[in-house]
Amino acid sequence: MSTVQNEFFKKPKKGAVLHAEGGIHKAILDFLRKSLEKKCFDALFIPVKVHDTDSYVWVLLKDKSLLNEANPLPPVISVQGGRALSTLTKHGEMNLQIAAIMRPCEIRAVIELFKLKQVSLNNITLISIDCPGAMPLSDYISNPKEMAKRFNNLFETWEENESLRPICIICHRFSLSSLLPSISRQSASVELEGIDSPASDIHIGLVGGNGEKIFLMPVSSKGEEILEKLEIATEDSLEDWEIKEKELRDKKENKRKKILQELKAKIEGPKKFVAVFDQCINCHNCMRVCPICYCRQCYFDSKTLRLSPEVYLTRAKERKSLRFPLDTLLFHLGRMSHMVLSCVSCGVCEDACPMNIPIAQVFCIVADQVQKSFGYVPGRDRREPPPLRFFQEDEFQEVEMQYKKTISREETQNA
Amino acid sequence: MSKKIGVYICECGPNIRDRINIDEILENLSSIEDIKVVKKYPLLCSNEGKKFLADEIKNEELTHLVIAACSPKEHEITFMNVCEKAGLNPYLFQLVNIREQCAWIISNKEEATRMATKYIRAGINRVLLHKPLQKKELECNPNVLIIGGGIAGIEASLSLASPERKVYLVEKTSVLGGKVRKLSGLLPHQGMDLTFLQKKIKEVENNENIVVLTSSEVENVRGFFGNFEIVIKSNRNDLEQKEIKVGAIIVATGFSLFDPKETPQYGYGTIENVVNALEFEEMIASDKILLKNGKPPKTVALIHCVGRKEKGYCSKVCCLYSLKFAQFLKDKLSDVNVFEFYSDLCLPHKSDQDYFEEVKKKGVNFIKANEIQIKKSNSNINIEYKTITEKKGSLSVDMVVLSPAIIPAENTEKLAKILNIPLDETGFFKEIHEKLDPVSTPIEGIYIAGCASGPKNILESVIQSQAACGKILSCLIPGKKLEPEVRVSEIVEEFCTGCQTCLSVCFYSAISFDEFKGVSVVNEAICRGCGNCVGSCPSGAIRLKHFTYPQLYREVLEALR
Amino acid sequence: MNKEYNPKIIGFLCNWCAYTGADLAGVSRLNVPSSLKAVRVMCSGRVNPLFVLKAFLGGADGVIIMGCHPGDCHYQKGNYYARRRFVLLQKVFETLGLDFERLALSWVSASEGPRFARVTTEFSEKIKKLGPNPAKEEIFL
Amino acid sequence: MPKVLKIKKGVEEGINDFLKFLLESGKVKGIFTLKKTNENGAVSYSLITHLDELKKAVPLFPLMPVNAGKVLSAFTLLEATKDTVAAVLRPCEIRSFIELVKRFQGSMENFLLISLTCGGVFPLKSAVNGEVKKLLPIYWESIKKGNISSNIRPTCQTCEHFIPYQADMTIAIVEKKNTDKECNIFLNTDKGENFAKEAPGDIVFEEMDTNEITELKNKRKTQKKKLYEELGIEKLEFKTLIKIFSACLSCHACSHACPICYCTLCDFESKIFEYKPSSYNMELNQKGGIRVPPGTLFFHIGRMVHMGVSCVGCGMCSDVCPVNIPVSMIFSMVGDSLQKMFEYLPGKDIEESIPFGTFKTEEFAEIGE
Repeated sequence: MSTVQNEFFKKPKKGAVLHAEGGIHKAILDFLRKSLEKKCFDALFIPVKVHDTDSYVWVLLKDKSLLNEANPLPPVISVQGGRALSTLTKHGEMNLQIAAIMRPCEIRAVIELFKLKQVSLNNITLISIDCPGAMPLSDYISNPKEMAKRFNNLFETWEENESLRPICIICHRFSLSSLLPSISRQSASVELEGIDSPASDIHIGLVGGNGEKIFLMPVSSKGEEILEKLEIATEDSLEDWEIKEKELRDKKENKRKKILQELKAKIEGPKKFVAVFDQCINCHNCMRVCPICYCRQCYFDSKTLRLSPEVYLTRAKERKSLRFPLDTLLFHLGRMSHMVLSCVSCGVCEDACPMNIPIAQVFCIVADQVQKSFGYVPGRDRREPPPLRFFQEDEFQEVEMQYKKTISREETQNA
Repeated sequence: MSKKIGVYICECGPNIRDRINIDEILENLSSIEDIKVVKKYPLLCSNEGKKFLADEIKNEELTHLVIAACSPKEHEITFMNVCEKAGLNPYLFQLVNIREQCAWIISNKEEATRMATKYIRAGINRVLLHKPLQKKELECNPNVLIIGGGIAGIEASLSLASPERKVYLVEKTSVLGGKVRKLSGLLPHQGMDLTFLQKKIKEVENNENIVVLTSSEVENVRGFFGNFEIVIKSNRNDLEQKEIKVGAIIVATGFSLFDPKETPQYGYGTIENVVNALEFEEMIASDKILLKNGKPPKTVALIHCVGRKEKGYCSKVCCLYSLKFAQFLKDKLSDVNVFEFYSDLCLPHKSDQDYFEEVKKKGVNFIKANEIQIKKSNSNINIEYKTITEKKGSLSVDMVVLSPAIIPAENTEKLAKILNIPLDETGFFKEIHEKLDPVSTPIEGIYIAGCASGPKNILESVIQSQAACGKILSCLIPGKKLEPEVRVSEIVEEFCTGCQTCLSVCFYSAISFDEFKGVSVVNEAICRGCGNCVGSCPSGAIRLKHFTYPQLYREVLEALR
Repeated sequence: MNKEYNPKIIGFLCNWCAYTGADLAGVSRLNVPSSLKAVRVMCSGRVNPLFVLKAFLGGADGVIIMGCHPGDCHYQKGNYYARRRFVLLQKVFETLGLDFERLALSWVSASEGPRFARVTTEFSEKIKKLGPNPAKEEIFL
Repeated sequence: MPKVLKIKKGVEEGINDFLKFLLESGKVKGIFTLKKTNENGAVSYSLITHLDELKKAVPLFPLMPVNAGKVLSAFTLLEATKDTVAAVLRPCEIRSFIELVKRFQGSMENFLLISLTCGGVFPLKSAVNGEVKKLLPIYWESIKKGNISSNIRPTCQTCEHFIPYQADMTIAIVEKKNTDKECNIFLNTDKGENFAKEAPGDIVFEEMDTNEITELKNKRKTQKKKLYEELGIEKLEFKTLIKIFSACLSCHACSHACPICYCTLCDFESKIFEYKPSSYNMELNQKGGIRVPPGTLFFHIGRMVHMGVSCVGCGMCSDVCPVNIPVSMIFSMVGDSLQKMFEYLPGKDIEESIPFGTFKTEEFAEIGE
């Protein structure tokens, strides 16, 4: 089956370049405030700092004064935006127009959940931002001020920085390109009429702005309407951003190849793989924070897996000893098989792991392979169905066992 | 199908009309979606009102009904019946109380109107979450088990037995008649004749609808009102067991006598010629009032209240039968001296006072005394006592008759466990209410009669067994089906973790544990719908129909608006 | 505290005693604070502590559970459990420094209309003194 | 005077000998105990059935990868084990197992419960970077001195229930100075005695050194006060609560690591507590903003209400919290006051019924009057 095409369509050629004297955060917030005042939206969905703490939480806000503590791009991903938006909308939309501003990986999670009917986007406008990455949650918690400082420096240089989360260092989907449908959508089952189905409606480019300007660009027709309503002319050239974005992406993709190779070597083969997870305590945090793991009750937590003491003892006797809690590896591999096609490599699982298992990186390696072979990029396209929802008759024949001939030979012999 | 709610506000004559601005409410409500009609009506509980409602339900094709009127205590049932007749499930209806708890308590009209609106909104939002509940009908078994073949049990058997109602009369001794059979006779002023008991026992034995099981005891009881399954064990041999099915149970296990040996100061069992009341009754019955040495007694002391202090209650009947004894002695034996040692006289019935005077006239001495000590003194018995005026006295007699307290029959505790009904602090069976509901127990279909619930005389015992029968005859009608409560608890199996907390908090043992599935199970026929199990379940695995979490929480939310 | 402030109080009333008592208060035209919003439950034992907690965090200024006097429970013993669960929640509140005075439990029999009026009025006054529940404004709950 | 099995070896070696004896003699079919999983000091509970594997056993290793009470419950959830199994648990782990058994989530039948006078354990994190290996010597030093070892989990530093309640055997550690010379195993029950028969070492009669214990108890009491102040939880209030739980991700890791939270599906994760659009609307209109996911405080307080009376303060919740909320300290604080009120010590006595399943008519009489 053909591999993913890297061309994208409908990438906006023009947009609005806003100057950010007070820093990019202020610029973005001003834009959002304006959109509230102009009644483009009734409410915003955005991370807000909890008063006199350093913690960021998702807040759905109407009251503009709350924007003062808001941060469209906080140093950490606390709750994954996809998970947050699904808790907000999974039981149907409110009678409100809501704008949600998120990192690309969060937007892509939203789209995956949308396909899985865990998010309703009817009244939601998705705004994506160029993402310089995020700081490891535990580092931030133990030293918020310092980590915040390091994070904010990133906006000028966009040089990758060792204090970033490993998964962010190798992230090549930090910008709009990962949020646009590819021309050859690998779906036989959906008709392509009016293929205006990018992941986000409006994108905010930061790369190439050196922290002095932001690039505001409509992506979907909905986005266009909103910018019009806001009387924001989208006539400026986006070249600076485009060039820098491409440059950065290529750089990151190379880096990614290199690092993943090394990583692969570290985990390949059953022994090594087991070693990676041998510290797992089965707390299932990774699954609980994962935006794609939306099940109320995870199969691997259900009591259906319980066996009688005798069985355990015999199992123990066979291998001289039996580790408890049981089936840690089964859990990780099982979870992988459930969600890896939709894994957006947001890294929250790694952040949440009390044993610092590089789980996001491991999943990233696998996701890369699997998603490639299906030509699927999770969350780039609202209409692209999850690969396991459809099939093509002529695909993957290479995996079929070639037994016909051998049998026929035997048959001839018998004859 | 889309929801069509009808909201009707009752003016309740002037009661609501004058104190709440109904039109304003109608105004506010009309905007709410799902609402088909909002109307007011002068008096909904009137016949015209009920007809009006029925027509509305039909004509407007209402799927849900909200009535804002008086307290559900007043007319919930009334309106539920209207719904049923009009073909709307009565549980898709909510009665909002804007009279007692709104109009009548808030003097300021605006305030009251605001409040009423809130309540009605809550009602509307709640009714949207209601589920139609189906009435259940249970076949019921009209037969009755009566435990105890004393006078109470016999009386009950006779009043209940009929061609369509079998009665099982279980008696642990080998004969019917209980304690009464041991008596020499009734109280003289009530007509001595005891043959009525023999007559009744005959009747019982001849009644083909009464199955008498003597020398038997109840071993196990399963089930609930209308459908009890009983295991009866013969106490002649353990292997002999019998399974019967009944719809109701009467506990008429009677009483035992306090053992005077527990109060050694009376010398019972250690001193010759100190006897207890029942022994003396037998003497009278056999007409042999004699001392151990075969001579008739010259001086007899009758001692009341033996064990009253220990037990803490008055046994009610002793005073009168002691008077009876005194009269007997006086009548049968010439020149006998009789002394009654009492601490308080209990003469409850109207004719008792005269009887007391009459006995007194016969020259019986009454001594109000306490701290009685009975000692052996050579050939005689010496009684030392203290009068209420703290005067020490002593008296030498040759016979002493003790009136021991009436105490619960043995095995009362065991039976209480088997039946799952409570005992009171004195150890007798506990009535739901001593005065207002004296023969019912917390378990529907199980009733108490006679001394099982405390000391009573024959009259009271008979009255009680007739009362118990009344209860049964009125609700356990042959051929009629039972309608158990439908607003009961149900287990959501996938959430149940099997910790069995609910079992421990249910007083009706309506919940059992399914070992195979590993989850709790509610027996809807027994459950009364109190919801205590729901309050106790940490897993949120129990749902109380019609009072579910979402329904109640909806009300709370509306209140916080 | 300005006079205007009329607290929001949730009352969980058991069907057999408290609710009837409340009705009686109405029948005898007693003054009951309009701050109280009654929610009828079959038995005080039905009131799961989470109800009360949810109401409190939902911004209720006060929550009061009312049931039959001990020993008079229509369902025998439900109110004893209600009491246990109540003290449990109250203790949690106390330990966490939340004003547990916003929670109350009171026994009112079917015949105690005046008592119902008195208890609710007193509670309402107490809540007024405490002022609005901080949870009302808090968005970071 | 209690019987003691005295083995003339360092306590760690001694206990391994004893376990070896149990397995060899066939007195038990398997042994639940901590086992090294890798070289940087990660350990995990294992059911060991073979002597080779027993060599890797580290029963006294000061880490709690998971609360073993939960493990034993999982092991015996369907039915009791028919073969006898020995389990080496810390006091709080036994207590949680007992609490679970009370709730029919497991069975104690055919278990030989071996416990120790507990010196506390290190935070799980310290196993990640192999830090724990450096800490070990310090740990045993301070235990010998009868001090609270620095760097152990705050919960452990403040734990006063370090003497096991229902163990058949108790390995004396905190109150014995000469742990590196001898291993003393107190035989608390007849069962314990039977299993100790023919064991290496000799049976003697000895009292546990109570002064040492009370001393340590007091030290931990004072430490508790200190830590409460440091964490600012000794005097909580609404605002501080918001602050403490501000970082919460509502990942509910705490409840899933908690041995007492045994529900198949947590009430707070069930559909019933999920906000519907109407609820969001209402709260948004009232406050102008609403945190998503909502109900953080509701979850935590609600959980306290559910399991507070049975909280054994094992500290797992804090260990697994990705944002370092002192969950365990707060919960055990609440737990303490609840347990005092109900005069209930979780896991002390299997016969004692859970406060929710019972009541006394005369209790709390002042309330409601």
